[in-house]
Amino acid sequence: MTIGLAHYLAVAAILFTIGVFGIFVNRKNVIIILMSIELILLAVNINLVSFSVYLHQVVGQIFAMFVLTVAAAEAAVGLAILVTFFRNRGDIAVDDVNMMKG
Amino acid sequence: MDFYGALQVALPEAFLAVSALALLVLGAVTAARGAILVSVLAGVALLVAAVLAAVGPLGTAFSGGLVADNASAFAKVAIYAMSAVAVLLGAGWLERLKARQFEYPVLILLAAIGMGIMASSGDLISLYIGVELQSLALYVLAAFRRDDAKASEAGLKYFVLGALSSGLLLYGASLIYGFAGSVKFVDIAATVHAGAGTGVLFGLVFLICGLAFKVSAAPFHMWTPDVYEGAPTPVVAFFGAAPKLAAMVLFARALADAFSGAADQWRQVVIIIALASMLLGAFAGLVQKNLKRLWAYSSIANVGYALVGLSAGTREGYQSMLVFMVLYMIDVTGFFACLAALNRNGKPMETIDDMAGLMRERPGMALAMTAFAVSAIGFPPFSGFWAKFFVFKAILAAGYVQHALPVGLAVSVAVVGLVSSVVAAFYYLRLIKVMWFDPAPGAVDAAPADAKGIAYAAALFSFPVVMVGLPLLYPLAGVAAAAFGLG
Amino acid sequence: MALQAIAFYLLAAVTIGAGLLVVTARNPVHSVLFLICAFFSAAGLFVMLGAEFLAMLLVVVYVGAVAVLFLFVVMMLDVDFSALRAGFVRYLPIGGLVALILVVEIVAVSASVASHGAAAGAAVLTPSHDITNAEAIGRVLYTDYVYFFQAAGLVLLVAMIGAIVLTLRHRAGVRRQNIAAQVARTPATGMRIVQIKSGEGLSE
Amino acid sequence: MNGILSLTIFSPLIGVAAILVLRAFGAPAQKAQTENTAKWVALIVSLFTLALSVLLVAKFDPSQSGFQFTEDFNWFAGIHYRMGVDGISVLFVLLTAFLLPLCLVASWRSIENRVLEYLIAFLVLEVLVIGVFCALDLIVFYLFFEGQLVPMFLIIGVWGGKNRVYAAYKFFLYTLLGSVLMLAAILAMASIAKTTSIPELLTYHFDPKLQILLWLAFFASFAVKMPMWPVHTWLPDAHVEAPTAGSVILAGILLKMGGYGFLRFSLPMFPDASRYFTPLVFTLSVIAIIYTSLVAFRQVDIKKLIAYSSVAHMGFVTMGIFSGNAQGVQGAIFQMLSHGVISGALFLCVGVVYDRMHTREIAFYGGLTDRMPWYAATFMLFTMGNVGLPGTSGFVGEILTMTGAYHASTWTVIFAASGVIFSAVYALTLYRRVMFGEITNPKLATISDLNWREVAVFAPLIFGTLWLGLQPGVVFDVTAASVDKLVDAYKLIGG
Amino acid sequence: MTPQLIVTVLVLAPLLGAIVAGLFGRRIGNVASQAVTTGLLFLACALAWTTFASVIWGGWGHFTVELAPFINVGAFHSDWAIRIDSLSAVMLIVVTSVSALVHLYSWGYMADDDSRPRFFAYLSLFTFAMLALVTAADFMQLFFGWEGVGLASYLLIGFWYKKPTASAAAIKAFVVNRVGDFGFALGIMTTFWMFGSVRFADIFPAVAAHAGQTWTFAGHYWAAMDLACSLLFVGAMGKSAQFFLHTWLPDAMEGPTPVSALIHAATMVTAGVYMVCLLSPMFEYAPVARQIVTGVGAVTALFAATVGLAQNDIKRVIAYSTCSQLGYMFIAAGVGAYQGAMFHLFTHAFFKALLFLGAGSVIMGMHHEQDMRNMGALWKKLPITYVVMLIGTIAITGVGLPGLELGFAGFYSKDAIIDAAFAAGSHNNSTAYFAFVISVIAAGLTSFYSWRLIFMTFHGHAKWGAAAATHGVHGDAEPSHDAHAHDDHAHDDHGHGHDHTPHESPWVMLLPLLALAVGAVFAGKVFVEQFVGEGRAEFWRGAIFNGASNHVLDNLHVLPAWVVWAPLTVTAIGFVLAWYVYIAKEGMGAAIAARRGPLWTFLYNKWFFDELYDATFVRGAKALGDLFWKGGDQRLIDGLGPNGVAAVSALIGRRTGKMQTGYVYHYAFVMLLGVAGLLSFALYAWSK
Repeated sequence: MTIGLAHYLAVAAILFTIGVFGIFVNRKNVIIILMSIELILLAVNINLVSFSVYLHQVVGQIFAMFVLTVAAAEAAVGLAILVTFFRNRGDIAVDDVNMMKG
Repeated sequence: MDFYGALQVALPEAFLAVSALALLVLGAVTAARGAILVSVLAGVALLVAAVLAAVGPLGTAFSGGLVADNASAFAKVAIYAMSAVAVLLGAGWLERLKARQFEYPVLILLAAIGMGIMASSGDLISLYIGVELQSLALYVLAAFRRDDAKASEAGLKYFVLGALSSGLLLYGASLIYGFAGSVKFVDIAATVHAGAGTGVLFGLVFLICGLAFKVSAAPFHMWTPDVYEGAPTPVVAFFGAAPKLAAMVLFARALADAFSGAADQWRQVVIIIALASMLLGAFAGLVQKNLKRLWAYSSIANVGYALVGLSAGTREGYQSMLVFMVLYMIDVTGFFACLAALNRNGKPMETIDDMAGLMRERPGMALAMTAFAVSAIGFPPFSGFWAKFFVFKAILAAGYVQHALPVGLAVSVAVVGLVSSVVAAFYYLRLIKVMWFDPAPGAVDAAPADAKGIAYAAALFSFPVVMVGLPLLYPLAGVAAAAFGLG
Repeated sequence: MALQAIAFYLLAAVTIGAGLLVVTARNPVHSVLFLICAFFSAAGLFVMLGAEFLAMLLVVVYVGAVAVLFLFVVMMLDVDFSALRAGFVRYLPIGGLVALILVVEIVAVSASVASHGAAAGAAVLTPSHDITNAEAIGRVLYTDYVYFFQAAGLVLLVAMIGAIVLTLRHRAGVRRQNIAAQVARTPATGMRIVQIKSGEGLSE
Repeated sequence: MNGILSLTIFSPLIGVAAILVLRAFGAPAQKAQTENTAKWVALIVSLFTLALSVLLVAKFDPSQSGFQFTEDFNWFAGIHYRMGVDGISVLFVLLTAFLLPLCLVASWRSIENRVLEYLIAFLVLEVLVIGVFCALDLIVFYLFFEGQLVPMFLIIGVWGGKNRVYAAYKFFLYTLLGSVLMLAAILAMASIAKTTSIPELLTYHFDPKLQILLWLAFFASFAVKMPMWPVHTWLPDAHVEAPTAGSVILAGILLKMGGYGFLRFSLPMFPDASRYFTPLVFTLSVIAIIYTSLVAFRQVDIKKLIAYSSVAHMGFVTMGIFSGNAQGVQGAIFQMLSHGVISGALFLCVGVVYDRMHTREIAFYGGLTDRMPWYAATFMLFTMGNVGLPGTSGFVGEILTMTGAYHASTWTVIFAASGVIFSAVYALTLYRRVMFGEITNPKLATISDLNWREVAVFAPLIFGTLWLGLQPGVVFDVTAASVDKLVDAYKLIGG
Repeated sequence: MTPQLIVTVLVLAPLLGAIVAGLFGRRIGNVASQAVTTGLLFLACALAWTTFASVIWGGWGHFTVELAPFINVGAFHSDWAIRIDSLSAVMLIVVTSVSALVHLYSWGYMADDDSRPRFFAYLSLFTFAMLALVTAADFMQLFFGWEGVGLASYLLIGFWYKKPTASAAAIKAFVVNRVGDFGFALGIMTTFWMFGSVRFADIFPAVAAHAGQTWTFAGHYWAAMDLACSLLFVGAMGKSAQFFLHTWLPDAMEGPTPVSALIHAATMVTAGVYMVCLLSPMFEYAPVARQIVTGVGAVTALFAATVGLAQNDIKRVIAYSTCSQLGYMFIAAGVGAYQGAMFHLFTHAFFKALLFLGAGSVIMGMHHEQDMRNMGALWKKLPITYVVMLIGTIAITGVGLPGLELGFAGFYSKDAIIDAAFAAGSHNNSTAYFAFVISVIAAGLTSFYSWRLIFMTFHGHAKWGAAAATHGVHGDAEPSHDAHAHDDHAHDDHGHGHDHTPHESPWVMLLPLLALAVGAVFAGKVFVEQFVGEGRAEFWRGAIFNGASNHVLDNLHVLPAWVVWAPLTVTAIGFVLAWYVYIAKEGMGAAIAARRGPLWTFLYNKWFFDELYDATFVRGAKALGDLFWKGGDQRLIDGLGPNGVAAVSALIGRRTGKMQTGYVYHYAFVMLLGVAGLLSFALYAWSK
């Protein structure tokens, strides 16, 4: 029973779905959503790295590196926005984020 | 290509990056006092970059990651120019808010760099980096008025959904990479031509979904109305214009350069998205009261039209899409400039009812807004008409002449699109009606010169300048479209 | 090989389980911790794949920076975490269904990519090559992708500016010592002479 | 004579420019004076346009069937500014230029607010309408055709009656829906035929199956514009709410663009489809004639009644056009011109009493003949024209369209001819209820007869009605060559 | 003056008068207007007689003056023209003579009206239209005149526009005529497509060649000639108030009496007869159409005569009489005796105009009282009127001695028709035989109602004056049903109060009466040979066409004696009956009326035609109009169309708006739905 590319991809796929799932079933607070996004990016990274390895290229890993970088930046910006939101509203419950609709 | 040559190809962005850093330093040193100076310099830098993009050498650099061709030159000129307008509009706005923040122009500069990268992206990595650079800057800009609850909510929504869409896009990119064994569009194109498997097409769907979010096409449009409503008006003016063009060009590039072999497949998806956008934009706009939301739905519908041009998958279609986007950008910027200029008792006029009697109070502004509304209806001879005209002509020609897609499909798309434009006409008419027919509830504050100037210029462009401008724009767009990897 | 399989399944299970807990944990602090756990396991997977540099990066960047940032924000924002809002269950069935469809589709497609894509049938690179993983990455990153490397730097710059713009506050109420102002103080500005009528007092 | 056509089309813009200058430099204090000047400017400019169009007709060579005074300017991307007139279109130019000054004079006093905008709207409208009739390029045609919606929308909406907003929307959206379908067809034609030049397209033969689609798309637009049953309901509302002059333009000219479109596009470009759809058109025409006549009979609003009668009269036009023979087509053209004069005049007649009493309710009036004999005579003449009495222009069109269609479909004409009976019923009943009897409403006791301004408006219309009625040849001489060419070509295909 | 100029002046003179009086009447005054119009009419009359004499006996022959082109579209070519032949010449004198006399008469009759210029303008306009009609050289001008007289009739019936009944009657006249014109127009179209022309000069010579042509319609092949002629005859039915389309004529009596005399007795209503005669070349080849003509004529003759029996309004009696006489004319035309029809038209013009104008004189004398039940014993008060009315009555009843060939005008023409019907009927033409029987019966009825009129009006006891002021005298006082018989308008001018004694009319009115009386007496004797006798070929010179097999007029001389005597006999019976009921047993008529028997009610209510039409057409049109308007336009078309679409759009908009909940997880969910959907679509579509 060899562990092959497909195994890694499957893990990534499940992780991706969990991340996605986390975004839209979450009611608690926005931070969880941000974490879900991190999970998605992690899934992508697993994908990229495993492809890279099995393709005998490093481009995939470089791509993953960029993704990591951007993920960090995203986390920073996301948390910054979250902080301003919290300052304005005093809460970060997802259900409260609906001043604008229709 | 040596490094020097590669830098030359990347010169506009490189110049902007250096400018951004320099202005950041300048801003940090001079603080509030230098905000205006930073704005002006940022505008100048953008214009210089536009010139550089127009005259700079063509070619590819960084192992195909960066492509400077006619299409990117065309797009960059437009993007940088519109960004410059946004800087101007924002500077005046910040000045009036007494919030002289030099970060605003710098962020626009950075976003512009991201858009430049998008416009000349040649592989999946540059695609991603460009998108993210632009998006992150926009997230921040959306929440720029941090004391405003609506703005931060807008920023939050934009960010969350944007990040999700980035995830989708990335996941698609990873699948494509895995399938094609390369991130370069040329290699992908070769693989796809050899035979597109389900995997790569699946990746393509993810990619399309991610890009559709960036252009706010249905069903990835949900952020648009809320963000448009919540974000500061000058920021929306920026959002509505340049990033859309950049995303559309990127969209076109990805589909044409990398996936021209699977045109029949992606065309179906793009058509679905286009139809959904046109219909949703038309119908959902009907019940809107807030003009910014209204224009958000309008932008959804308009993106649908642009996607129609894209879905034609022909050179004419791409050309029409470019023309459409440029004309649309001018309209939308002008419209939001109007909104930015209009205040009643110091409060921004944002609902349709606020515009009551504007024709008596501010005939110039009302005429400009009428021009934008009429243009948005797609009414001849205003620019909006020409935009739609070429798009639908392209899709029909693709069906009837090039036989790129089934005739019935082409006709259905055109008819649905045109009919939805009639539905949408209703809400534009309502704006005209309110401005022209209804009595004014009170005096309107004097309009600031910068916003007024932009509004008037854009209105004049939508008619009659377009009659002169179009014969110049159209062939240029044709040259640009020829650069895409379609025949 | 069996060992490798066991390691893989263990790591994969932990990753997925931690991921699930991230989104379902009641306490966000726990979520962050589970996130860290997921990252660690993923890093393990990377190591198994032979991408040591990425694995290290993942631990350093994510666990070291991002996760801590999360933790910091979670702690900083004084939210009442105990209130689990209703509605979670209501949306669970449909959400679950969509998730299920998605996961089935994605797994199917991933399998198809694995079996038909460019990497089909390839084996994991054996680490017998001359250059290390980090070196290989570095060679490509600083040549072919140097431009985007710089651009990634700009992304971080944007994040920095954004964070500052959005969160840095010049508090109006904070009293800071202004030496120049203190020095420039004169009797004229420092005191005021008032005439007080009898029976009225000072109103201030 | 090069450029005379463009000069004619765009000459009203001189007035627009002048009024804008007036607006920019006129002192706000002397608003009334500025407005008065602007009215004169507009009138003089519109008379100038009229003079130009008379010159155009005078220089027109009726013996030629082709397009004359043609202009061609290659704009870009294969879009040409092509202009020219033939026998079918030249008279519509004249009709437009003829009605416009009358409209301006008719609204001299009745429009009190936003006078300058009003004048501009009318002058712009004139440009666009004349442009429609002169356009020799599909796209240019569409530009002008569609362009009218906005000024008309504003005319109804800004200067209209109580329910003006609803009417304006209805007008705009109805028409827009029709014309976007036409736009789709135009685009398809441009793609397939690789040209948008009307003269070239006239000789291009589209695939019959394609013709069906194209025909339907054009039909959607023209049928709404005509308007044909059952897409006519915008018209009564628009008419009722529009100011008098707006109604005149609407009924007098804008409706004609539908018929003109049928003649210019549907018949010659899609002959197979036209033949195929002739029964449909006939059926709709007949329904329009009978149905709307009966509806007109029951109206309580004068304008609405006349509006419905317009729909009925347009039924004759469509019937005549699709009969596909010289009598029918000539009759249809004539009917359009005649209806332009008569219905315009009838709306002006309504305007006369509306200006005085500010109501259009039939029941309000009665016995006006006693106080307003000259008005009674004028109204009677146009009523008779509406009824289609021989000697007025209304007759010639009706009898010719019916004669033409009789050959094509006897049934159709039997029903259509019954419309002639109904027209007498509703028109005379209206006249009776408004004009005859004793004056019972005390408010009418002091109503005054036509003033000189109104006489000046009506005189040319009276002349036109009678002249066309007694000497219809003046029209046929101009149109004959072009119509014969059209009909001959139509007959050749499928015979 | 050349003949062309003469006839041109003749036709246009009345138009000139109409224009002058109509446009400038108020400026130049009443008398001037009257003088101009009347003068021009007398000029026209003189020219008409000149023309007539020159055409018949002089050397003018038949000719056409083409004045200007009218409609010229391809083969559809018509001109403004004046066609002069024997037929039109006869009509010219009838029209201009009666019109001139009526103009003159109106000086007196309308003396108290304050819109006299308008009245005279209308009269002259009518005359012009009628002249245009009779001199038309093609169908278009014929139609022009046809509708032109309709317009003038409408205007004149509604002359007293303040009177609601008058304007209602005017509309009725116009609309019913339009129904006829509907058929007429269709007939013209059929003719045009048969012959490729609308000009008589093109059509008539080609009739024989097109005789067998067919017309496809409703899946059948119809004999085109029969179809065309039948449709054209519908026009004639409308104008000549034939059965089904007769209802307007009695109501038209709302107009001033001179109008009734001119239009609704002597000229316009005969246009239908004239048209059938003019188109004799076509009708000769349309046997079915001729059967229809005969049948309709016969039914009308009987119907109108029966209704005439029970009417009380003096003008209505004469109106129904007119209707009936027109029926006779159509019988003649239908059986092929066009000359007979024209002859009766000619003589009828004199005595019917006479009767109407006489009735006008009576009405005037009675201060605008039209109800015969309020008259009686007037012969002493109005002697001249009485005499001329008597002459008219004798003429209309056709009194004369068949053996001696001596009698009043009506005798010659009416007997010619009855005889022609018998002659045609004896040749296996059952319709004609039916017509013959009817015409004999109707002759008796004519006699009865005509004498009833004389007796009720001029004889018996006076029911006017102080004694009659109380309504007790009205033995059979009708409920308000007949109230409209009064000339209401005049009440203001001379109210009943100030002078209740009937008086003889002024000479300006009596002179035309006398002139017409002369015609009523002698017109028959003088012209019988030319019109229907041996001289007819010489007289008509082909203006009327008789087919090769048409020998009706030749057979008039070989009739059985009982046929010849039958009309006189029934006339005598009618007279005696009338005398018995209204003189011998005065009050018997009133008693019959008071009993309200079913037959009387049926006749009194004119066979309930008005009620029938009101219930079907008028109410039907109103109901349909409402249905189409409220149900069709507002509910169905607007409801499903613009308003419905707008509502649905707004609903969709609201629903879509609701989807935009503002919750970020919803948004994400929608996005993922989109992704899942598109992925599924892709899997489905691309795996094929």
